[in-house]
Amino acid sequence: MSVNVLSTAAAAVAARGTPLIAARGISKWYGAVNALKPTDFHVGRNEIVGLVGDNGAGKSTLIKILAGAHKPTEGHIEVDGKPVVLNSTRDAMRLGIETIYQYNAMIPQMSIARNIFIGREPIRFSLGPLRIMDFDRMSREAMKSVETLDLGLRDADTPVSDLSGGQRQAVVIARAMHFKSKVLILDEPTNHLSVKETNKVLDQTARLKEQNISAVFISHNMHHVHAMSDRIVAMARGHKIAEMAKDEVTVEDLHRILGES
Amino acid sequence: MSVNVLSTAAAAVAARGTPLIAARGISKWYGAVNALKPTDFHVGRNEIVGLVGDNGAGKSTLIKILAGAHKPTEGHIEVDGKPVVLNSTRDAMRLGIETIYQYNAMIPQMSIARNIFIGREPIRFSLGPLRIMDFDRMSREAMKSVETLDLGLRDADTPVSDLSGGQRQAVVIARAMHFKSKVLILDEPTNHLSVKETNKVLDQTARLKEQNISAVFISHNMHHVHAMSDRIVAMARGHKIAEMAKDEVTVEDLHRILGES
Amino acid sequence: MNTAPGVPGRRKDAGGQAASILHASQLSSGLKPTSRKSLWSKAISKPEFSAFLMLVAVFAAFQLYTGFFLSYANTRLLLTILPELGIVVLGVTILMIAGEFDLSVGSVFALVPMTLHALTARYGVDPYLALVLVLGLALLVGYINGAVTLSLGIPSFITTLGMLFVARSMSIVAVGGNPLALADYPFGDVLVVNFGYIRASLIWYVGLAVVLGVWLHASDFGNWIFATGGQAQAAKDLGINTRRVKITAFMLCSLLAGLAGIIQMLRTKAPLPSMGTGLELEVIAGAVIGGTALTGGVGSIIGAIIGAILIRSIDNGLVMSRVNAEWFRTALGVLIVVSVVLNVKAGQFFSRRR
Amino acid sequence: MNTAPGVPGRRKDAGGQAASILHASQLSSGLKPTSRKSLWSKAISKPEFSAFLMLVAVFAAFQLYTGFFLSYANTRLLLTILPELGIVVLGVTILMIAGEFDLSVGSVFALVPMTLHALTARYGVDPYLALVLVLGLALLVGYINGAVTLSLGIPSFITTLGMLFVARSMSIVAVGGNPLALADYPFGDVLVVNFGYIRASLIWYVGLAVVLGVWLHASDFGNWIFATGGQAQAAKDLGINTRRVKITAFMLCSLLAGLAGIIQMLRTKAPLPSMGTGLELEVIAGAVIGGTALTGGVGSIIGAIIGAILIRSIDNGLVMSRVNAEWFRTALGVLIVVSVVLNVKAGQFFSRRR
Amino acid sequence: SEYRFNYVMHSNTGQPFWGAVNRGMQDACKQLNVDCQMLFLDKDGDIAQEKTNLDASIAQHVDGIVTTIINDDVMDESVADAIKQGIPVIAANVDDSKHGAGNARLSFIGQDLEQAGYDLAAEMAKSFPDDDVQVVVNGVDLAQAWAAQRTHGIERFLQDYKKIHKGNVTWEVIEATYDTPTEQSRISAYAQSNPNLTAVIDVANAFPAALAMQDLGYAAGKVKVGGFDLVPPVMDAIKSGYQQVAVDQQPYLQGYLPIVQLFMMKKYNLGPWDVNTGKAMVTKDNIDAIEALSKEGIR
Ligand SMILES: Nc1ncnc2c1ncn2[C@@H]1O[C@H](COP(=O)(O)OP(=O)(O)OP(=O)(O)O)[C@@H](O)[C@H]1O
Ligand SMILES: Nc1ncnc2c1ncn2[C@@H]1O[C@H](COP(=O)(O)OP(=O)(O)OP(=O)(O)O)[C@@H](O)[C@H]1O
Ligand SMILES: [Mg+2]
Ligand SMILES: [Mg+2]
Repeated sequence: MSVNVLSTAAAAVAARGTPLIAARGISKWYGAVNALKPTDFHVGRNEIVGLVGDNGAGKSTLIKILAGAHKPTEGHIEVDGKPVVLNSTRDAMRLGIETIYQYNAMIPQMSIARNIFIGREPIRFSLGPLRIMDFDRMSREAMKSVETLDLGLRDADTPVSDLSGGQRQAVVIARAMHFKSKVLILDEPTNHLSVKETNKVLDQTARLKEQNISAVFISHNMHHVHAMSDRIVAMARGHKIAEMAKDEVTVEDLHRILGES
Repeated sequence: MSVNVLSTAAAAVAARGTPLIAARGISKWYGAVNALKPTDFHVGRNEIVGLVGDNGAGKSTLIKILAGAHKPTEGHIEVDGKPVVLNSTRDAMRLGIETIYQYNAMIPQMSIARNIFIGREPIRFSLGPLRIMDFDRMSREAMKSVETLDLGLRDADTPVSDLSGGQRQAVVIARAMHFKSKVLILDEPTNHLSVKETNKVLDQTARLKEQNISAVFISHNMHHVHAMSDRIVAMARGHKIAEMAKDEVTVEDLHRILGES
Repeated sequence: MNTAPGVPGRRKDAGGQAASILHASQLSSGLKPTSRKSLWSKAISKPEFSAFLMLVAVFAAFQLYTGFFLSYANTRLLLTILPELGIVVLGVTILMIAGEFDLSVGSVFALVPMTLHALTARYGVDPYLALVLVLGLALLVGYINGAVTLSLGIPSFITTLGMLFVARSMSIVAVGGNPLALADYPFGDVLVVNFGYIRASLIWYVGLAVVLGVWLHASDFGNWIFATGGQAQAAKDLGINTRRVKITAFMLCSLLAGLAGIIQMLRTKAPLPSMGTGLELEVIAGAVIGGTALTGGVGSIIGAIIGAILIRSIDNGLVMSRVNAEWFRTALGVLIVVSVVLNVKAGQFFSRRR
Repeated sequence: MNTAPGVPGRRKDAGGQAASILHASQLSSGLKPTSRKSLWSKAISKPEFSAFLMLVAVFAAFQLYTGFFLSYANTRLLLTILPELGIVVLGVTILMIAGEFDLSVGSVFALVPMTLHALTARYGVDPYLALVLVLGLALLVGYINGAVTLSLGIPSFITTLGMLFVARSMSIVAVGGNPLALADYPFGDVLVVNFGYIRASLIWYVGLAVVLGVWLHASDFGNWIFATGGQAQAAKDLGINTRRVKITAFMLCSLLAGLAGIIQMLRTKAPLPSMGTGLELEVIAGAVIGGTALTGGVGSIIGAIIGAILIRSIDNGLVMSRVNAEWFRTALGVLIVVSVVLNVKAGQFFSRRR
Repeated sequence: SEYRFNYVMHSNTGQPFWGAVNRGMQDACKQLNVDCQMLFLDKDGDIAQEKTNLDASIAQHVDGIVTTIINDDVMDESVADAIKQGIPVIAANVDDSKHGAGNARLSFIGQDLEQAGYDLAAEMAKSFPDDDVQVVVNGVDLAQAWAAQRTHGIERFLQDYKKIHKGNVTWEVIEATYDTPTEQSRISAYAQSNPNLTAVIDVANAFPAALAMQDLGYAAGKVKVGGFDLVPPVMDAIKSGYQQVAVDQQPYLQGYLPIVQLFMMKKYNLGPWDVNTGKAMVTKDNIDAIEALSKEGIR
């Protein structure tokens, strides 16, 4: 198998029609650091895209641009084929792009329910600018979302700092699923997680497709990436260096590609 | 293969003679949380012991006791067959037990050289209580240790916050190797690391034995644990639930044991 | 530096907030089997509960020792002076929850009423118009504090230390050389009229506390304040405009300090540009005693109220106890430390039991 | 809250120190190709360098504007009053690097000389013995600050706020009602004798700065101070007795504050229990202007010196510039903020160039 | 003890002046066997806290109150209230500017601040040269009433003086604080940028100004220095010739006499009476006699 499988992947895209989101020639400079060279990237409907690469390859940078957390230096984003400008993560969320960041995804002091709804609090009633949150609904819906993930959590008022790492990742996933996003971006969601909890997170991710949610899955564990993804994109030093359908490669191929890069 | 392979492992111990370090019936309560039930654990000469288990199983608790960072509630530690009391991590380091903690292993604002020598600074000369560090020696020896790991680092004065995750782990390993410890404890050393950097860390760990250093290797990646270890100990809810020689189990067995625990 | 007291039920991690995320895995058993706690056990595990206990203990001790402390006359006095400190503590507590400091409240406490005084007494501006103008001034000061801090990326400790000097100086400029008599303020009664046992200012204080309590604890914006102070990066990633949240908190803090200053000026009928000197430390102490974390993300309005009451009562109770003047501040200092210690210990004690 | 300024060359992470560990992987390209920087480019990338530039700029501006600022007489004055503030800033800087605060320095600045005065003038204790006793007292105060903070787990902000009151009160108790004339101190000359252009206190200051500079930046204990303030848990795990480090820093801080107070009393021959009121904020401002992080782990002795000089010079230069009394504090406040901003910006500018 | 008296004042405990007042009060209380408490403030001149302390004393039903009336309006209500409740209140140290007409206090024991400022400036003017006179007034902190009143008195004199003086009379008010090094730095800076300075008049202890002149290397008396209150460093400054005048208002008496008066009023129903504790000008000529008393904390 050759590293240069971009054409095959392109064919796959065509088969799936207009991608859900696409990045066209985006690049990113942080001051003097060119973290991302001009790159194309897309996520199709009902597709899980694996994103792999060395530390500092630009994976997080790429997905932060898709998530609206950073602005690209060049290039633009398209959603459903239409160019969009994402001025904040809120814009991206509104368009159905939900992200689980590699670090700091939650406010540890706050409860599960509050964490799920931060920035999108259900409002019971408003008195002018004072919008009172609907606590009942928050607890209820938070529990409902969390229960589907089968975590043994019974109280949505538990502060997140009381949860295990796996439980936290599950809550973040529940958050994304609750808002019926179209694309869920997971940046190394299984770090620090045990075999059991990792399996749960992988399970939940795999089940996203049942709900018609696409995903981007970033991990340094090639077994996981290979198991989860339909298509895999490899990056190195800010470049996309390979793009391949899952069936075209083995875990060992992936190791080799990354080992050589 | 049955989970209950303790006897086989015991035989292995006998073969290797007095263990380098051994924990006899140690347990640990944090307030009302019984993080570790009375447990025996040992590391032999020239042996890498894998330690696996669920999140919260008590792995970090166990090794923190061996490292002198926590005191056991019950039980005691033996080094070379002799009971010892570890009042601080310094005591353990003096006995040749070096640890790479799961979190916060370094001071990010400080240079590589200073980080390597924290607490064991080489002294050029003393004026009474004022002990002046030997900066030249620190830089020189830091570079020498770091170079053996082949990291492309050329300046020991670089602050650690400027290093990549893999480079950091390598510096920590260099620290442990520099002080010619007898046992190196690595608590999830490959988290957040890319395939390439993970491979480097695994390589370095494997080479420890060449220098007559034993190790305890904690990870949630069963492939890594299996590849690295001579013997594997599994824990669940504060108990040791299995102990097996590496040749007796496959990666799949490990997954099964942990999945069922 | 050093995390805040009064966060019972959670282990203290050396690395602070970020560490509590890091230690995710260590905490997996943190979810107690009794997840459905009774309301009571939930209540007693809150830091405000131990602050409240402190309050009861202090009150009982002073009453037993002096025999006067809880008398009609003295409680009346306490309720008269409480709102002026209490309103400022409300603002500072909210700002600290959002993760920032304000050392300039003491100066704003003078600047706003002094400007009001100058506008009306010296320039004959209509009192209502002047009131609107000076409240606008308070908001402007808060905005400058926030904008300078956030845009230039310097600690709010420094920005507001600068503002402490500037606003104090401005309040002296405002009243100018020769002291003028206080003008008549038609809204004076609304703010401070004496009903016998209480004054209007107490009603304002309670009203503000209720509104701000609802806003902070039950509104979406309040949620954002906690999120911003708790983990700014996460809040930002979740689409919260943390800059807006912080600037709002800075502005609210200045506004409340200014309002409290106006209340004090109208009550004492003394337009003195030295008003509120040193108030900043008292106010931060009140917030911290009430369980607000110096590191942001933790705190409550009830705590702010209890903290303000404690600060005022300790001072008054010591006067009542006829403590020798020379030793007075020794007692004050010790009591402040003791109340925070009891607060922390009580919090730990109750959280261990749940 | 809000990370400190003047840490050029490293990205500011929202989560502060812990975050900079977390973001390990994001930083992998942080290692610049030019790892072997020249000494010069290394020097200009330090926060102290920009503080030094600030100093030069401020001096030049005042000199050009007033024509007197750098005169013999005025520099002599500045060098006379500098050590008393500067010595306190040294101690507070080291304590802040170790990750803790001290608000009680202003009170200790009075307590120690007042006790010395009382022991000698009132009780006729031998001056040398008295000196030993009061320096012991300073150490005790620092020990109490540290032990209470660390053993009870409350923020040093609160502990030392309590001590601020207690120590001030004690210094009033010490001098009692009737002011006594200063006793004769045989060691007075050693501390403050006037050599014409400079005083002995300046030599002490420079000597202390050199010794502490070497201790902090070149000794093993200094290494532990930075480690403790930078990441306490990691330092502890590496076998550093962080409790001992912090308590030592607290004790040193009180000792230096007390010594500075003695120097001031001997120089002015004025045993006033009000000495040093409000000093704490001035001192912390000096430390921060000199590049010390409010969050610990970052700072330097050179920065502490520059910060102290700036605080003293700004005040003096403004009077020379004939700034109107009413506007004086406005100018002071603005200059403090401006100097920190320039500090940060200069730091960023130079670190970008390296 | 028979009675409980509270002394409610406006300063913080750091001022030696108030140490002497406290000492006078304690002595009187010991001699008369009454229970006395002096209530200091956390912040110098914090009128809101002083009023609070006054109200707390009333709530405590003490038998008599001494207070300083540092503002013409703020204390009126509370004082009237106390007297209505049968608690005698007398003023000390600072009185209402309209005296008995402005406040219900029964009597006043102390010094007229504004007048004292006027008198100090007048005393200093005796040594001013015939040609141009340039004066700097250290108003300490004009936000505080006592400082502002003394400053006002000084300025009133200088205005009068300007009319009669042959040469030009100019003056400027600065706030140099009373923190020794800060004041020294600011006065010194001012003197350097005004080389023709004639005098420094300080509304508090003037010794930092004297120290500034000394450290500048000026000859003693080149710049005249005057201020208030007698503490050891002020006496040193007068003896060294760097300070010319200090106004002594006999703080011991301001502590002693009000207690005696309250005691007389309670015990024997005697009426209140005013006392002027003086505006004694202390100069090099009379310093020695006074120093002896000062050492005992009586002057
Ligand atoms: N906010 C930032 N400011 C400056 N440089 C940054 C920033 N974020 C990332 N970088 C740099 O950009 C490059 C790409 O980083 P990025 O986080 O995208 O890598 P990554 O592929 O996600 O790596 P990892 O697998 O370690 O998470 C790195 O060199 C990093 O140092
Ligand atoms: N300092 C502490 N105080 C209180 N409880 C603690 C502390 N450290 C750990 N625990 C608890 O002890 C239990 C064991 O934790 P430990 O860190 O040993 O697990 P672990 O096996 O290392 O898990 P992981 O794989 O997630 O690192 C957990 O329930 C944890 O919450
Ligand atoms: Mg990443
Ligand atoms: Mg662990």
